[in-house]
Amino acid sequence: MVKYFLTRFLQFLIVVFLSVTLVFIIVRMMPSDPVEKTIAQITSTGTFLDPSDVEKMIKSLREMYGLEGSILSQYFQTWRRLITLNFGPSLSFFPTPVSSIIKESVFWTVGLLGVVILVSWTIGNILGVIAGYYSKKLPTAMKLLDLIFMIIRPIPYYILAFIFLVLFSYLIPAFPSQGAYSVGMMPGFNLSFIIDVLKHATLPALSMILLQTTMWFQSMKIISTGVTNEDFVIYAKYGGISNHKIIFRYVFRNALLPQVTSLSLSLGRIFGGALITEIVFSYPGLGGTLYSAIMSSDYNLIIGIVLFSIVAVSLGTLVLDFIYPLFDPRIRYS
Amino acid sequence: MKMLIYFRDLMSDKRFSFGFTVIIILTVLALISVMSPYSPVRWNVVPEEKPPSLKYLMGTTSLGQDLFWIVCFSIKNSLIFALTTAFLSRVLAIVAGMISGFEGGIVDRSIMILSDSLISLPRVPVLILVGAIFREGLNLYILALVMASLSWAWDARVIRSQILSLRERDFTLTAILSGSKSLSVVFKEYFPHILPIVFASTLNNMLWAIGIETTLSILGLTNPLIPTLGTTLHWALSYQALFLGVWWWVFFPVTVLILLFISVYLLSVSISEYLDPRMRIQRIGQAR
Amino acid sequence: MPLLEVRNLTKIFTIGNVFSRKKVIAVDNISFDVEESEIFTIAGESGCGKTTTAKIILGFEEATSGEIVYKGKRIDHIHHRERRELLKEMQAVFQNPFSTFNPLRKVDRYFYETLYNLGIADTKEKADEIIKEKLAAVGISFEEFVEKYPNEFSGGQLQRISIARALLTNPSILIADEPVSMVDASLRMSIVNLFKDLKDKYGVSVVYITHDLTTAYYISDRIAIMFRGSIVEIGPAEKVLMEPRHPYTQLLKESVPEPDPNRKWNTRINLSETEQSEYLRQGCKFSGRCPKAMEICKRESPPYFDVGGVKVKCFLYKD
Amino acid sequence: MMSVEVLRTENLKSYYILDIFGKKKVIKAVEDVSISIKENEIYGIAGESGCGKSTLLKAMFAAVEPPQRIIGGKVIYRDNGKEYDVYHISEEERKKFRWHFISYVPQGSMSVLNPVMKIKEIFKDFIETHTKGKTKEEIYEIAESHIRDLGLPSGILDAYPHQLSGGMRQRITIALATVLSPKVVIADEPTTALDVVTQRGVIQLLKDIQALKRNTIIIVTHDMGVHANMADRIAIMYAGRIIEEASTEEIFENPLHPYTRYLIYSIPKFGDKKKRESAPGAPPSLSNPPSGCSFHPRCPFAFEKCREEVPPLKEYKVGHKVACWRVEEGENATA
Repeated sequence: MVKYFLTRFLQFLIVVFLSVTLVFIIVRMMPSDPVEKTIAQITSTGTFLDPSDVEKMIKSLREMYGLEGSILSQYFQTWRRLITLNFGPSLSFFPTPVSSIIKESVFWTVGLLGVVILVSWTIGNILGVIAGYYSKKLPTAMKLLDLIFMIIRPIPYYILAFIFLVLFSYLIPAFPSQGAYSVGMMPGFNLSFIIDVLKHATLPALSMILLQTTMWFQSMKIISTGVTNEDFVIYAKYGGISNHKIIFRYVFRNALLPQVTSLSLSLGRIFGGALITEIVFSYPGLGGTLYSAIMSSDYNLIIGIVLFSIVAVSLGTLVLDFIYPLFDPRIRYS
Repeated sequence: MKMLIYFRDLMSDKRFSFGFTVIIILTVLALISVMSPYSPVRWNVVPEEKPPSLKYLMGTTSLGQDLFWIVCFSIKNSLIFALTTAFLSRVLAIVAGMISGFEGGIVDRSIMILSDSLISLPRVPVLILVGAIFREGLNLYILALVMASLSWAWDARVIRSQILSLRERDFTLTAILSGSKSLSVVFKEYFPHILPIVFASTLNNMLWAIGIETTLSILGLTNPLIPTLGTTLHWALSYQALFLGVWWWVFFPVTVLILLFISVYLLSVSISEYLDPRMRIQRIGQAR
Repeated sequence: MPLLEVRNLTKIFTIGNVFSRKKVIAVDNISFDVEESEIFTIAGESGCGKTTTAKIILGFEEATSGEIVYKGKRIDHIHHRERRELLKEMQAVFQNPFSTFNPLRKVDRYFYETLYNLGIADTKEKADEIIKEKLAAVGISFEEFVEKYPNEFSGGQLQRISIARALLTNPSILIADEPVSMVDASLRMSIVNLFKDLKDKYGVSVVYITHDLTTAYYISDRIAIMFRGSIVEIGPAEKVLMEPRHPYTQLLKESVPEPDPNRKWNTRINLSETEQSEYLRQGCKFSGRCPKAMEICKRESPPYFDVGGVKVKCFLYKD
Repeated sequence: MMSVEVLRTENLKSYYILDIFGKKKVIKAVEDVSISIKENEIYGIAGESGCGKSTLLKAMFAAVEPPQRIIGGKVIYRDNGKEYDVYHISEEERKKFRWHFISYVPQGSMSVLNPVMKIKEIFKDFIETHTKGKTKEEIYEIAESHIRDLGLPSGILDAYPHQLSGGMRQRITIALATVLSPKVVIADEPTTALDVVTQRGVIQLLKDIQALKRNTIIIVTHDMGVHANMADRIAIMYAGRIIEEASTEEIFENPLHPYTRYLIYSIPKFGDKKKRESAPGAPPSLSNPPSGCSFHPRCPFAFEKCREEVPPLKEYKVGHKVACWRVEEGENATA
């Protein structure tokens, strides 16, 4: 057990180390000087700047980007910023620090993603285990579901979200097209605000839930078809044990193990999907914020969000891995 | 002759025959792009914003381009891009997986640590970062290389575990007893078992590649002058095509994308089922 | 000079990862010789180390310590090229004929590869000639053999084919790991007899690895009984199996169900529930279950005692 | 004989009908099998892999799932003096016979116990299905007393399957199959893949159960040594048919069918090194069995009639049935 936790924790540290290094390298490869780019951007908006002010600004910007000093000290600088969660000020919302922008948006992303994962994983797995158990003679309704899921499954997040947006916001204006709540609404714990938030979250959540449900459904179907052919399931059938008991106590509980592993491995992908979906619906989570940062070339914010995402996803994976032994007695008792 | 039998078997699977037909149609569209009367990067070659008609099959854009030909170019570029990415990442996956599985020891452990990290790495933010950093400088080949180097890990793992289990099978020993060298064992003995995984994962990798490319392009993070299904949508959206009623500018690329995704996916599902070694062994026995 | 000598062979497997390592002694300091034109049996239950021993002899596993000597020359730690040369002298047959050959490749490919790779034949005609000869020796015709996948044969046929492949190089010694345990009952003896013929007609030595004491008795000249990594008794098969000295050998022999309804078992046995603890046990590994265990057995590992030409690893024979 | 019949089959036929990419393949695994099994006996079925013996067991246990099908014939259970034609009652009724009347011990395999459940939970599921209105504690009590009766350590109920050795798992499976004292226990190769010492322990357990519960055990194995040690009567199966049936002593002392003779005489014994011969050739494929007597291509005594007609299973001596034209001819000659 202890061995298992230690291994996973080590893995977590390695992932964070490697990916932060990767991000550092990518940022270093920026073809144009980000400082000059920023200055150019500011001057292009027509703001007049005194040449000496520009000089000062360049110096402070270089410090902020960690471009001062040797490569090695720049690299350590990146780590220091990550550990202290101090990514410097945002350029587009100057002088708000990047960390407080992230803090605000992460709430929306975590909320949306949490609901989506919980709902889609549950529905997908339950439908999947039934389809897998009866795969030899699938009921017609299941066959239809299987077909529909097979068609939806390969569609990328952006396209599906976009189709939802066009269908349910423009053609049939049933849901708002952007934001997390209506402009002018005062955030607070009251019914009208909550309804408003739910209304705004419906389309992004639905499009993600639909895609992920198909994903969990398909893999659960394949896994539980396999488990259904295992000796212990066949033997339980021989014992006359009722189908629903076999499905949930025998097939489901065993097929769940790879699905938990799979969830922890797919967390990165699911998170990526959420970013993209948020961009489509201009949802003010990390994705939406990232998009506006891209649009305004706010590199500080971009790097901050990317680094934060990597650590957050790795942490999520770590937590899931830590929960895993609850499902598998073979690890619990080794 | 053998290929023909395989093909006939596969065509009896409805999923395969649908996917195959659509892919053939899309490939034909991609091929006829060479016959296009207009260069894809020139604007204002046809009247603007004409709805679909016999003359302009998919209508024209606000940029004065014939959407049909743009879509043909886009399919070509998207397919080439997807194939390049898939090919590069397959090469990485096969090499890494085979070395890892066959060598073992420290080499294996390092490769596995690297691939485990890549698997749990959220790729979308990293790719968005790459896009944001390089912007227009990001041509399709560089993007393919970046994406390939981010997407080999999972399949390398699968290939490695296959090799590990194949290594334990007695036929590996028989091959060695027959005087075969390591490399020939890998290629003659293991490759036929690994092929189905490689095949199915190539198609899945293509799907992922097109999906990401489209997303990055729509966000304006790639070179918008290269016509792909993503950049076409990027232009349409930045010209507010839907608000202005130029619906076809959005409708056709999206439809083609969806068809492409579904057909490639169906091909991958049906082929990997068909190539599954257990099924193949059954068929071999049944041939006599 | 014996054909093959195994001297003080030990194999320790380390399982686990960086955080916790467990050592399992799979083979524990065993020594034996195989003479020319002899059938030597290594018998024991699963997990006794017999297959590991075979793999080490064949060079598929590396020994932790000890030596393997073939015709007076050490063959552990030899170079790839020498190992390939050695294949002409030493070949092997495995337990499951269906996993001996790759199910996705035609069986005859292995035959041509053996002949070409090891430089025994250089033309197709020459190769075909050798293959026909070897197939005839195991009773398979060339026509029913060529261009077929493994699952187009029955298990018995395929095991014969596996033996024919091993014979292509005219080896002096054949390592046969449980060669009949997966073969149908009605065909088993025909394969066992094949090994006997190889020895009698061609002077091939066979290391016959098995859990089946009756076939071991039937074909072997000498036998070693293994238990949890050690050889507990070694000597002429007739003596070891007709008058087993070691309590484990006695239990093993008694447990073989005899095909004779008048000789049903009338004693009861106790099973060991903890295989792991037997591997790690100090002293004699069988002492936990042995009906004749003494105080010393639990403390010290017994040495070999010579009892009428049989070496027994048991304190009962101390005097 | 005073013994009462508990289960019989009448001309039972069961095939596998496979469809591989549009090509149909029929495997005739059980052909025309009529056997009658008595109360309180151990009935052995011997035959090599692919002779249809496992298929026959599944048909007798009434657990037939596609691609296996019952093509013809009957399986009759006799419970409390009443006969039930199991393929003419509903699935629900069939299930009621399980574990009370008939139960099944699968091959000595490692995987019949659900890996994520404790042994006692597995027992609970099986017991609960066939008993009504018992509390959890009562059910655990049934399981525990049964385990104790069989001389197995009761602490094992709190273990997970992966914590047990292979031999222990197989004995737990046997305990699980017999927990409700079924009248008939069907055991399919219960000792295959076990080591000889463990095998002996498992056979000992099966015999103990039979002595304790006085029920019927139908055991299938290819190992004639196991049959000699356990069975009261033995049926020899070849290519889907029963070709010989007699008491164990009779089969071993006076085998009549050439195949049975090969089977018995080819087994080497300690203290006897005389040459043993296997039957020539190889077992036939069940999808394309030979005409006439299916053993004729391998039989050194085969003559014209053997190639043309299937010999009937006939009783030539009290309690000794054989399906062989040579025996029939010999009988005619002496008559």
